[in-house]
Formats: sequence, C-alpha cells, structure tokens
Amino acid sequence: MKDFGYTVIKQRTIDYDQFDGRLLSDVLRMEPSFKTCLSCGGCTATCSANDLVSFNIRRINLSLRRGETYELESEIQKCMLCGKCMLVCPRGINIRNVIMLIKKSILKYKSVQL
Amino acid sequence: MQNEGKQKIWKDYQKEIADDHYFYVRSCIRQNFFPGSEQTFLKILRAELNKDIFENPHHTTCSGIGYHSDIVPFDTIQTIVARQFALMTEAGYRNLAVSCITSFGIYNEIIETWKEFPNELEKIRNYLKKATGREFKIPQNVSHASDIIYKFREDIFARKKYSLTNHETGKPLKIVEHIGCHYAKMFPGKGVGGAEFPHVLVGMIESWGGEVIDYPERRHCCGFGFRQYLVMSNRGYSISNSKKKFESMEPYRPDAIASNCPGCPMFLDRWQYVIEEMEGKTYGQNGRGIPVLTYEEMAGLVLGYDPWDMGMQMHQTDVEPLLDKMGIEYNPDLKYAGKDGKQIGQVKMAGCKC
Amino acid sequence: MKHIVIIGGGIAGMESACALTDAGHWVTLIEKEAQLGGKLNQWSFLFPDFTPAEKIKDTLFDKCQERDFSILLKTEVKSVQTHQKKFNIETFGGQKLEADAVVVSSGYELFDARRKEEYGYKIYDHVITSADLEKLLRPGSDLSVAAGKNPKRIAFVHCVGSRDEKSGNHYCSKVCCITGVKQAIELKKRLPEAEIFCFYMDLRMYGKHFEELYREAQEKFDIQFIRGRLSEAAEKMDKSLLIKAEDTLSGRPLKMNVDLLVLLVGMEAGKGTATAAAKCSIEYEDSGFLKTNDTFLFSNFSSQEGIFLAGSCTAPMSVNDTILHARSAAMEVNSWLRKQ
Amino acid sequence: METTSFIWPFTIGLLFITSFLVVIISIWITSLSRIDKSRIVHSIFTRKSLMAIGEVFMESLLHRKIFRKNRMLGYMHMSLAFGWFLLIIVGHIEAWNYYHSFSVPAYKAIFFPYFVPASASTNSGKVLAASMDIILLFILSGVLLAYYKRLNSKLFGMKKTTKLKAGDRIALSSLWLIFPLRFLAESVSAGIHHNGSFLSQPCGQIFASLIPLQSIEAPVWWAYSCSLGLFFMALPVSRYMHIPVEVVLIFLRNYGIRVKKRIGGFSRIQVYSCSRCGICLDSCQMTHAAIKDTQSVYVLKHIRNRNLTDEKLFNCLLCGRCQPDCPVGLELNNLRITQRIESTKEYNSSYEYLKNGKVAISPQTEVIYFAGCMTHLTPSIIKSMKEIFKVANVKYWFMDEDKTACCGRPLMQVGQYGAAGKLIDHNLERILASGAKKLVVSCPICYKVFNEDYSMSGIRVQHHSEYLLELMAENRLPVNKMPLKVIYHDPCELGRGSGIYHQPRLLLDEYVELISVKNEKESAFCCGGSLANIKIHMNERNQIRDKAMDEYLSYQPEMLATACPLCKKTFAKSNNLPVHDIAEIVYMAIHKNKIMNPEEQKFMEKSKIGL
Repeated sequence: MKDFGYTVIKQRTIDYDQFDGRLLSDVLRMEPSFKTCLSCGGCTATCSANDLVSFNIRRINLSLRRGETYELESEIQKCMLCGKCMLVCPRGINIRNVIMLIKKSILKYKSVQL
Repeated sequence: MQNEGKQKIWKDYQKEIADDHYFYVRSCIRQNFFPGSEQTFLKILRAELNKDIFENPHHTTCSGIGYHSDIVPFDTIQTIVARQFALMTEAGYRNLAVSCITSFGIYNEIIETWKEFPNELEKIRNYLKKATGREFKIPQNVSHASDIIYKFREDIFARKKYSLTNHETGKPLKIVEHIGCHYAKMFPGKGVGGAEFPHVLVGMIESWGGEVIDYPERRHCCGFGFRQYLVMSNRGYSISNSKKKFESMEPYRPDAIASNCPGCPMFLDRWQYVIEEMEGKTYGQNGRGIPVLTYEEMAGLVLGYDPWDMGMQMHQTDVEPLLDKMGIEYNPDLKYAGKDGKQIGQVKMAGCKC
Repeated sequence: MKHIVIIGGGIAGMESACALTDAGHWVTLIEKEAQLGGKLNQWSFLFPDFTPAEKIKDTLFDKCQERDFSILLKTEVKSVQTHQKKFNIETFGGQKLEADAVVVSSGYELFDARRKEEYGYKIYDHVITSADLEKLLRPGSDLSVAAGKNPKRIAFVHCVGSRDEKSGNHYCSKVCCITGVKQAIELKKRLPEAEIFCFYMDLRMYGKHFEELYREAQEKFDIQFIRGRLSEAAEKMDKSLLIKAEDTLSGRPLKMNVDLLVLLVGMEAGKGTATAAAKCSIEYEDSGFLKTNDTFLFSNFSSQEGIFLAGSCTAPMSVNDTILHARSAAMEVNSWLRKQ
Repeated sequence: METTSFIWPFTIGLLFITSFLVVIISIWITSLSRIDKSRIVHSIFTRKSLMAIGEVFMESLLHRKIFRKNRMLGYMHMSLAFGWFLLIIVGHIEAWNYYHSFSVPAYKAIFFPYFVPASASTNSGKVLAASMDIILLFILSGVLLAYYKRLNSKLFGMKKTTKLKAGDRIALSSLWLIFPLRFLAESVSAGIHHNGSFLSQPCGQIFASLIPLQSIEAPVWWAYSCSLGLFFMALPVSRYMHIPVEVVLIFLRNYGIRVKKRIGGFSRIQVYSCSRCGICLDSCQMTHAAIKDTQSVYVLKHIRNRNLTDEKLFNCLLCGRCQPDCPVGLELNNLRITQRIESTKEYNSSYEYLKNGKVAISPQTEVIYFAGCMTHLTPSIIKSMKEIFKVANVKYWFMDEDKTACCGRPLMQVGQYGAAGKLIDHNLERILASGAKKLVVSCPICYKVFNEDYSMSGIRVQHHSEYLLELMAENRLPVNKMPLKVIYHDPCELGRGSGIYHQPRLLLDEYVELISVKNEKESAFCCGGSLANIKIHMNERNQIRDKAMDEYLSYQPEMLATACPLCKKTFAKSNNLPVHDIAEIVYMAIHKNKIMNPEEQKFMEKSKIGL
C-alpha cells in the first residue's frame, strides 16, 4: 500500500444504521424513565464530578442513543454516584440506575466478545 | 423517484443561455487536468454548431482559487474580473461563455454584488481604470460552457456517431452526473434546473441515450475544496469526500461519471487511483475504476472524436471500458503517441489495474 | 337588523356566523368551496386528545343548520366597496350584497413542501406531508411503502416551511410540533414495530396537555426526538431515504435510512387571505397574515373600520384557538354595531 | 418383629438430616475467616456459650421477640417449637425411665407408646403419659392456629404473609401432619393397649368403638414416621432449615462474629437462619409503593436459591426498618450490602481526575465544615450553618464550598466499596492535611461514612445536630423558643444508621414545641428519597413519602423538622407542610426578624410568631 502523506479520514458522521444498540436496549428496558430525557443538561450542571473533570451525563444519553459506546466505558467511571442529578432532573429519571446499568452492560458485552 | 416532480423543478429553473457570439474565458487548471476538453468545446461550437466564439489570449485567471483560499482579497478579484469583462467589451462581445465552474461562480457572485452594492461597482471601475486604463460593461449573459452544450444538445445528437448506450445490448449506459458546487449551490437561479436537481448534465445524458443515476450522495462535493487539496496534509479530507461519493454510487454500477467542473473530474478520477493504491479498493466493474468524463469529452465521444485526440489518455482511471461499451473504435497503440506518432511515454502512475 | 358578511366558511367563519346570528344579526357566509369546514375537512384526528375531526365538524355543521343565516357556497368575492359606512360586496356569480360589517375569516394554506426541494417531496416516492399522512391515518388505510411491507423506520421533519428564511417564512406555525407528536403516536399505534424519529429545532408544546403528550410519546411510544434540522434527503435504490442532519446535541453530523419521511408543513396566509386583503383593502404583515390593530386588545380589528378578522387569517392557530378567536370576533362586531 | 419396619422413614430421615447438618455447618464454619475462627476458639468455654444457650432457649424455643410483636403469633411459634422440644425430651424420659438406660435408640423414644404397650402401668409412666398428652394438646393448639393463620394472617398482626415454594410446601405439609398423626397414632395405641392418658385414652376408646383398631395401628404409626421422615428430608430445601441453623447463628453471634463485606460462611448461616416469617414485610415501606417482592425475606430466599436479580437486590431503601423487627436478629442491611458488593465487584470506577491537583490544598483549621453534595441543593442549610458559625464565632474551613469529591457513602450503599475507597482516600488526605480536630457534617449520609469508614483518629466527626447542641450547651447560641408545633423526622442514616436520636430532639426542644409521633426513632419512616435504592421510580418514592407525610399530618404539626438535606428535599416536594432542617430552625431563632422567604414570612405570621 502506497503512502501518499495523507490517509482517508474516518467520517465523523454518526451512521445510525451501523451502530450496536445492545447497550441502549438493555438500559432502556431496565430503566424506561431514561427514554424521557430532554437533554436539558440540569444533571450535568449540578454534577459533583463535573466540577472536577469534564463529565457530561447529558451526553451519556446521547452517546448511548447514537451507539458511541466506545467512549462510554471510560466516561462512566468518572461518576461518584452522589445522586444530585436525580434531584435536579425535571423528568425524574433514575440516573444512578442508568449509570449502574451501563456498567453492567459493558461488562456483559465484554464477556460476550471474549 | 417521481420524474414529474423533477420536471416541475426543471421548469421552474430555466435560465437564459445566449444563442451565439460568445466571449470564451478558459479555466486555468483544466488545461493541465484535461487539456483536450476546452479544445473540444471550441471545436464543437465552431465546427459542429457554427457559432461565433472568441477568446483573447490576454485573459488571465479569475483568481478564484486564490480567493477561495483566502489569499486574494475581494477587491483584487473584483478588479481582475473587471479586466476580463473589459477584454470582452473591447472585443465587442456581451455574452460570456465560462469554462470553469469556480469562475462561473465568481462572475455571478461579483455581478450580484454590484447589483446589490452599486458603490462597489463604481469603486472597481475606478480601480481598473487607474490600474490598466480599461473600461468595461457587465456581460448581458453569463453562461457556463456546459449550459451552451446543454442548449444545443439536440443539435449535437443530430450529428452523433455514437450514443450513450451499450452497443452490444442497446441498453442506455448508466451515468453519474456530478455538478460543480459553485455552479448553482450559491445562486440556484443561475443554473439549469437549480441547485437541488440540476438538469444541465441530466439533459445531455438523457438526450444522448444515457440513463442518469440519482444516488444518495449526488449533491455531495467531490472534495476539491481548495484548501483541502492545496495543502498536502489536508488531502485526507479531500479524498474522504470523494470516497463517500464512490461508496454511495457503487451499488448502482455506473458506467461513467460525467462532470461540468474543472476540479471535480480531476479528483473523482485521481482519487480512484489513490484509493486503489492505499486501500486496494476499486469501484467500477471487473475490478476497474469508473471512467470519469468532462461533458466536452462526453459530447466529443458522441460526435465520434478520437479519444486520444481529446486527451483522454491523461485520465488516471482508464476510459477504455467505457469506449468498449459504446463501441468506439480506437487504437490502443496510439494511446500514448504524440501528434507526430512517436510514443511520448506512459503516465507514471498507471491507473486502476488497467 | 344589521347585515354582516363573513368571507370564508372554515371553522372561524362558521363559529362567528353562529355567534352573530345568536346576537340577532343577519349573516351571510361566503365560501369558495362546495362545502363548509375549510381545512378541517382534511384532518382525521385532532391533537392533543385524538378527537375525531368529524366530531368537531359535525357539531359545527349542526350548529349552523339550527340557525337561520344564508350560506353562499362555491362563491368568491369579486369586490368590496365602502360606501357611507356600508360595504357593497359583489361576488363573481354577480350577486350584490350590502353589509354593515364584514368579517374576514379566509384562513390559511399549507406550505407547499415542494418548495423545500432538498427534501424531495413529490420527487421521492416515500416523502409525504403531515396532511398526506393525516389521510393515511384514517382507520383501515394502507400504510405500506411496498407490497406487503410496512415502514420500519419513519422520520418526521419539524418546521418545514416555518422558521425558515429559505422558505420565506420567518414565523413559527405553532401547531406542527404537537401535530408531529400526535401523528408519531398514531403511527406507532398502527405500526408497533416501527422506529419513529422526530427531527426538531425546538419543541414548542405551548398548549394544554401538549407537554404531557410529548412525554407520553417518549415514554410509552418510544418515539425518539433528535434536535437538528434535516439538511437533505436522498432516495436510495430500494426507495428508502437517506437523510442527513446534525445531531446538534452531540455536535456531530448524523445520517440514517428511513422508509418514510413525513414533512410537518407549516401554515401560510395563502392566496385566499391575500385576495381577501386586496379586495377589502386591509393591511397585512410581512408574513402575509392579516394585520390586527394590536396584539392584545384588538386582535379582531383590521386596519379598516368595520372589517373584522377571525381565525388563522391573522396568524397560525390551532382549532380551539380559532374557535375562540372567531367567538371574540363576533363579540367585537356586535358591540361595534351597537355603537354605530 | 416385622411390624416395626415403620421406624425406617423416621430413622433414615434423622440420619440424613443429622449428617447433612454436620457437613454443611462444618463447611460454613471452616470458611469463616481466621479471626472469626479464633473468636470461636477463645469464646467457646466462656460465659458467652451460656448466654448463647439462654438465647437459644428464649428465642428459638420460646420466641420471645415474636411474642413482643404479637402474642398470638408468639404463642403459635412457641407451642410448635417449645412443644415439640418438650415432646422429644419427655418422650426420651419415658423411654429412659422404662428401659432404665440412657442408650435407648431414638426411635424407641419417638414411637414409645407403640413399643411399650404397658407404659402407663406404673405411676411414673402415668405421669409421663399425662405430660405427653398435655404437650400434645399444647402443640395441637399451635397447629390449629397455624392452619388458621394461613387463612387469616391479620389476626397475627401481619398484613402480609410470605409466598411458598415446593420445598416449603412439602416441609410445611409434613410439619402440619406430624402432630395430628402423632395424636392419632397415640390414641389408636391407647384404644388397643389402654396406655393413654386423659386425652389419648378417651379418643382411643371412641375410635375403638367405631373401627377395629388392630388393623390400623401399624399404618398410623407408619404415617407418623413418614411425616417425620419427609419433614427431615425436605428440611434442607425448606425454610425450616432455620430451626437448626439459627442455633448455630446464636452461638456465633454471641462469639462476636458479624457479617463482613463479603459472602462467606457466616453470611450463609444468616441466610439459612431466615425463617421467612415475613415480619419484615410489615415494616417495609416499599409496600406503600406497591413493591412487594424485594423485601429482605425474599432477597434472602433468592440468595439461598441463587436466583437473585439486581432488580430485587437494589430495590431497597436500606432504611433498616425491618432489622429491629427480625425475630432472628439477622443483619438484613449488611447481608444486602454484601450481596450488592458481590453483584458489582467487577464494575470499574476510576477517579484519576482527583489526582490532577485541581482541588485546592487544605488550609490549616480547627473545625472543618462539610456540607455534602445534597446540601448544595438546599442552600438555606448552608446559609444557616454559615450564620451559626458566625454567631458562635467559630473559625472553620468550608471544605466543599466550591468543589469536592463525594464522601463515598452513596457508592457504598450500592456495593461499590472499592470505588468509595478512592474517594475516601482523597478526602481523608485533605482532611488530615488541615490539622483539624473536628469535622462538622450537614448530611447524615456523609456523617455515617466519615464516622465509620474514615480512619482519622483525633478528629471528632459530628453531625451538625450534635454540634449545634454542643454550641448551645456552651451558651454560644441564642435560644428563643418559637410557639410552633413541630415533628422531627429521623433521617435513616442518622437515626437507625448512626444511633443519633436524642441530640436533634434536645436541640429542637429549645427552639420549638416538639411533638412525638408513633413511628419515630427506631421505627421512624424513611422519607423515600434514599440513595440506597437505585431501582425505585420517582413516583414510587413519592408514594412512600406521601404515606409518611400522611401520618405526620395527622398530628397537625405546623412544621416538619429534619436533619438531612435529602429528607428535606423529598418532603418539601410534597408541598403540604413547611419542611426545615434543624440548622434552618436555629437560624430562624437567631434572626427573629429575618425570615427566609416571603412564604415563610406569611407562614410565621400565621403561626403568631412575634416578628
């Protein structure tokens, strides 16, 4: 393969038809309240971890919904589970359960891959 | 796909194309990329259509590439364009026939600017006068060269030697049309058929017996993008755009790609070779590339011009598969022969497994 | 007895005609179509509670039948002349009417989705408008996109022809958001296997029960809302559509294949209202909707004394807002006439 | 003698269950940690064993705790357990007395009336036979109650009763049959051999007048033996395993063994000691939200059956209300947490960002104030505390004023001890660096973890209710009693979790008129907002809260006081009573004229407080 000094760049586009929705369907099945997220960002604004490091719970919803699971595994580890987000959420989403379910599903699919 | 819908749009976007007496402005890059195309255009207009088309060797680049690469300021490009118009005015012409899509966009943009901001026009008249002593009139009609071919497509087909059909099966060839972004995306009214469903190449292809492929990434840019190509480390952006288009058109199994822009056929042609070298992937049939044509080359083939005379050996993706399908007779030995019959040497980076 | 001519026999015209008759006036209702009801005739079910449009229409029809006023169907106004505080109205049929007051209730027209060329309405086979879908939502209709194949993924595009400089309409059509939510739910009920997406810029759930319906759409019907305006649609070989948008909340471009694309078309003042404005010599706004004397207290008054405005000829309105506006128009006409 | 072959079902069952118990208990004991094993060795020949025997007698036989809860239920359990125990003992005495030997095989004692037709011929035999009849009568009354309880559990003070599985059904049926069959067998033998007493003899007579008893004597003893054998065989798969295992539990508990944060022999013993009496169902507030399958009894059952799902495991507030009621004294919260640790042990949490130096270094200080994450959502508590510090002239460092790591307790509640440890290490480092002597905490969740899991000797951790009381005792806080009827809501983590019931009440007594309610202190309600439950839905939380609120409202208070930001936020949301943290109440008393907000002002005016 020749090297021309540049390569074909991977598209930034989210290809909705390609993503692996296993994590998403697991989480939504076990915690249906998560469906009602409005992306208001209240959770992220109040987040104790977000005070200390860039950690965006609102984006976790989007990452799941767009199949961006590769970044989830490291992102989700930042959560301290303090629960402030749940007191702020206007839709009463059980966010801590979502975090725990994601952790569980990540493990589950890792072992499936093995 | 409902054709009536497209036809309605085509009806809505009909532009005026001058009938005769053109002042021809060439593209600066095409003469390197596809050197035979502009010659073919002049030949068709003069020899086949008996039109009066004039060019002045003193005309220069419109500086559009510099302008879009943020090197040439707007005042400068306006003055350069004013000078082209002055050459046209001095030659006694009022109809501009533009070879380049970028220039076509520039001319339209500047003329529209002058309509909106007459002060700007006065300023530029002043600049040109001071710099060169020249004066100019704004062209009555600005047509892209492909508009003119489009206008006379039936006359051309009347003189055809070949049509865009498979000579063995008689079936229409499937052709992807690619319109340069600056043709109508900036001013939909300035392009035949508007920006979303341009008719300029569709009209030619359908009139000449071919079938047009409308694939999902049809509207997408070829990837030239000026800076994306000019800076080598940015070329990944450029090639990714072309690749996106190839992947989208591949399932339709096109026989050729036709374009009306200087840059697009260049990149759609060259990047097929590069992708093959980098990833081993080809998009045409039988492991070969998809031949890429300029509309002049397409017209020339229909009229029976010799492909090597039109410079089609300069394509990096070989055009032979298309020639064979159309049943065009050509001498492979003369592919790389000069005008005097001597071999001028092959293209160093031979294209797409041919 | 005073005579009032109402131009436009949609729900605003019908409701104000009834109210003015009840107030003891003689009313003539002029409608260009062969039947009353206007745009409501095209609708199957109404947001936010899925009331059948028929039910509202029938009630209004009954109301009109019970009252004594004249209805001129298939009639268009040719001219309106003011003469000594009276309005002389001539129709194309040659009828001449003298009125003490005029109510313009000429309604709206749906945005012609073909103007949004990039969405390919009337070009791609499976791009339809919300009005087309409304007809498909009648019980027993066929929703399949190919023989025996129901759409598996459906996308709704909000703000088609609204809030869009490119369409020439800067305003919000108000009802499309909730229409989208309503139709998405109805589709999901009919096609439980389908995935449904709504591409929106903002969701404007301004009315009673609207927000609740939106939540229900998310929670019960798994309808997904993606914030981002569709840039374009393209048809694929299998007639499905490749759509592109930015997922603005992720800040990334997004593409997906859908089997059916529904364009939530907005409201425009339309030809009927433009004609009415011209004939009555009343002012209209840049948007094309008729100008009201002010926003708060005189929203039924036109720029000309004696000519009143009712319903969606003044601004995009829902069915219930239109009915209320029509009633208030009748009250304003009545008290104005008494002062004369 | 071939007719005695009926002893085999009983004997096999007895052998089976004895060896089964020996094996399984040995496994459990061997899997105890070394420290726990040495605890056994060091305690076995001490008073602790005697105390354990006493407890076994009081709890396993007499069921004192159940008696306290409900006499009827207590009597039922006592009659069965203690009665059966006496039956076995007196049966053996009969046999020893007759054979003049202590090495009589068990079956001879159990089936004594059959083997010794002339047993009632002596005086001692008569007395013993009469005792057996009394005991049998005692047990049968319990069995009757048990039958009746299945039909009507309300009588026994229980709103709910546990659901049964196959193993339990077999064991239960055989248990219910044992004593009626024993009675039948004894009566039949009495009818033939006239060796009965006041109960068995007349019944035997009646039977004899109805049917020829010779032919049915062996079959009824067969049935009796079978029911005993069946019960023993079904014991390992039934809830009646608690009968033998609880004895082991009582001994080990007396030796100081507790549930650790890992699954082991002792946690298994606890799980098997659950009698599934279902008393924990009654105190569980989850039932207020119609959640009826996640209570301790079910979780322990699922642990035994190895089919516990996260949905059940994590659907618990860990409020601890069930724990004081448990007749077996199981560590229900710890068992659940142990299971949560097991369930989440592979979850990853990395708090690398805590190490990047973004958090400011600690200033030197005497007193640290740590508001807690939740308190930041109830800023008036922080405002009040700041004001109180000012009034009392305390110099302090507000540790989490700007940004800080969570205390770690919420992670622990869901089993993430490892992850919590990282936060604890981080916070501990900051606390120790400050040189402080005292850590004042506004959130009971934080308080518990600082108190129990942070190793910081020399630093006193106080919840602000304790701290404020201390300030008051030192006359550093103005006192001003307001004529307000106030109910104090015990936060779970502060009350049952940390045993702090009195300090907040003593403090409040100085400022308001405190009224006491039925469910307070150990039996206080959970507000429903607990972070320990990650499965419960918001509307279910609201139902739990409303139920608690309803009870409070029935006392017509003018204000609800609490000492936890989460409780405050949870109750305040219900919007039918002003809810304030005790710090806010102290603040109000300090600033008679500066009440917190206009609504507050209106309310206070209404309550005729001099403004």
